Amino acid sequence: MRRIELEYFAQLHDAAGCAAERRETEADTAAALYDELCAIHGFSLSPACMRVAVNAAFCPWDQPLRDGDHVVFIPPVSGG
Amino acid sequence: MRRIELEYFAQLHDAAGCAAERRETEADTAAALYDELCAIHGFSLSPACMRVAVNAAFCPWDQPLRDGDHVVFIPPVSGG
Amino acid sequence: MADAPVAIGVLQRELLLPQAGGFCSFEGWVRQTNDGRAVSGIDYKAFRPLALTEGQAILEEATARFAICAATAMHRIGYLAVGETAVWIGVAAPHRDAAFGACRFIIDEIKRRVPIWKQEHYEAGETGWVACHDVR
Amino acid sequence: MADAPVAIGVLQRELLLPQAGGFCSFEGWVRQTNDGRAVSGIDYKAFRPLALTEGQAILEEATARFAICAATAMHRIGYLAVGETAVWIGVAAPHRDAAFGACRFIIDEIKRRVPIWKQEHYEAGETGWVACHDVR
Repeated sequence: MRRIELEYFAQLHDAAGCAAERRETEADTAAALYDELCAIHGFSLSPACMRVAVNAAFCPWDQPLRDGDHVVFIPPVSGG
Repeated sequence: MRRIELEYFAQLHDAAGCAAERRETEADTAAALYDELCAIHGFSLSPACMRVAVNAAFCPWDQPLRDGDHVVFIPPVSGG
Repeated sequence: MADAPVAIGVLQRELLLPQAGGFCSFEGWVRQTNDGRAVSGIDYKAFRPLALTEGQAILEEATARFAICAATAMHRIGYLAVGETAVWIGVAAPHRDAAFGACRFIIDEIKRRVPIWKQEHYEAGETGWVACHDVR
Repeated sequence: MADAPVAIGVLQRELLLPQAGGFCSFEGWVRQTNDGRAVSGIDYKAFRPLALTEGQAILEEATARFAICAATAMHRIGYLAVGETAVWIGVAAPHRDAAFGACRFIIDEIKRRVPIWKQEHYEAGETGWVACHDVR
């Protein structure tokens, strides 16, 4: 089990009903973690239109997660 | 004979040694007038790189001149 | 990343370098309508640490790609009313081609990849996340 | 056409229309060097009546060609020191493509056809009419 710090933005924030949470998970990649969270929170955004950041840096979806990692799934951005 | 009001800018101002003058001329077009002034003031700019304005509007070099016209030969511009 | 209005004049003065002959800037303003809906304001949220590093990376890329002297970008976070300036980009360069090119590059990249999200507040009372950009 | 420094903020505020979401501006600054020569300042001369009508025509052409809300241009006349703003163009539009396009069109056309001439004053003491534009 890994302990992961999560922060949620935009539509994911609305769906999760919180801005941040800490979870224990068996998921070993960001992709697996997102699948797990889809089942829990009912996220409807496809990973195909998103990016993922681990410890505040963009990374591949299949990057292995480590205990204590901070993970943010990045919905389509709309700044500017 | 026509009486023409002339204003000079940039290199033409330097060559003529004045900002404006009034001349009596037999020249019947702006092009003919410029040729006449080249001989008088030693203008070295070719009409091919210039435009001409009569009464503060751009016009063709062969536009007939009328008594009292205000003529400005426009050296290559360099604003901005 | 600014939580309150920024004095643009101060940002711009830092770009006033003696070798700069052209200066191009872009501002994004909160518009009154979007897709035909009346907007009362926009709430901007950011994932700040990544937005800052990504913004800095974009400015460095612009400096490498274009012959410019200096570039700055500012993005507001929080609730903005119609007419407020949400984003400001300023680029100083010896010549205007580079100034225009870099300024356009920076705003395009900010919109494409900086983790900032806008939630529009409509006159009718609802809100909505703006999911995808107009690409104009 | 201005004989003294202009408050750019005032010009810009007039373009702040509720339907405008993007604003692009360009400024031309007096540069310290040109063609490797040290410049102390630039004296701008204009054939005023024609410069004004030609400037107005350019703004009208920009409004016809691009989907913009409003555009303004200002050009200083007289002697300007290094670092002063010689020309300012501001364009407000619903979207940034039109704002950038129109702003670039206006500065290009001003440089191409408005009867304004600049005489550079060099640190070495001489002066020179700038005969042809860098086309960048």
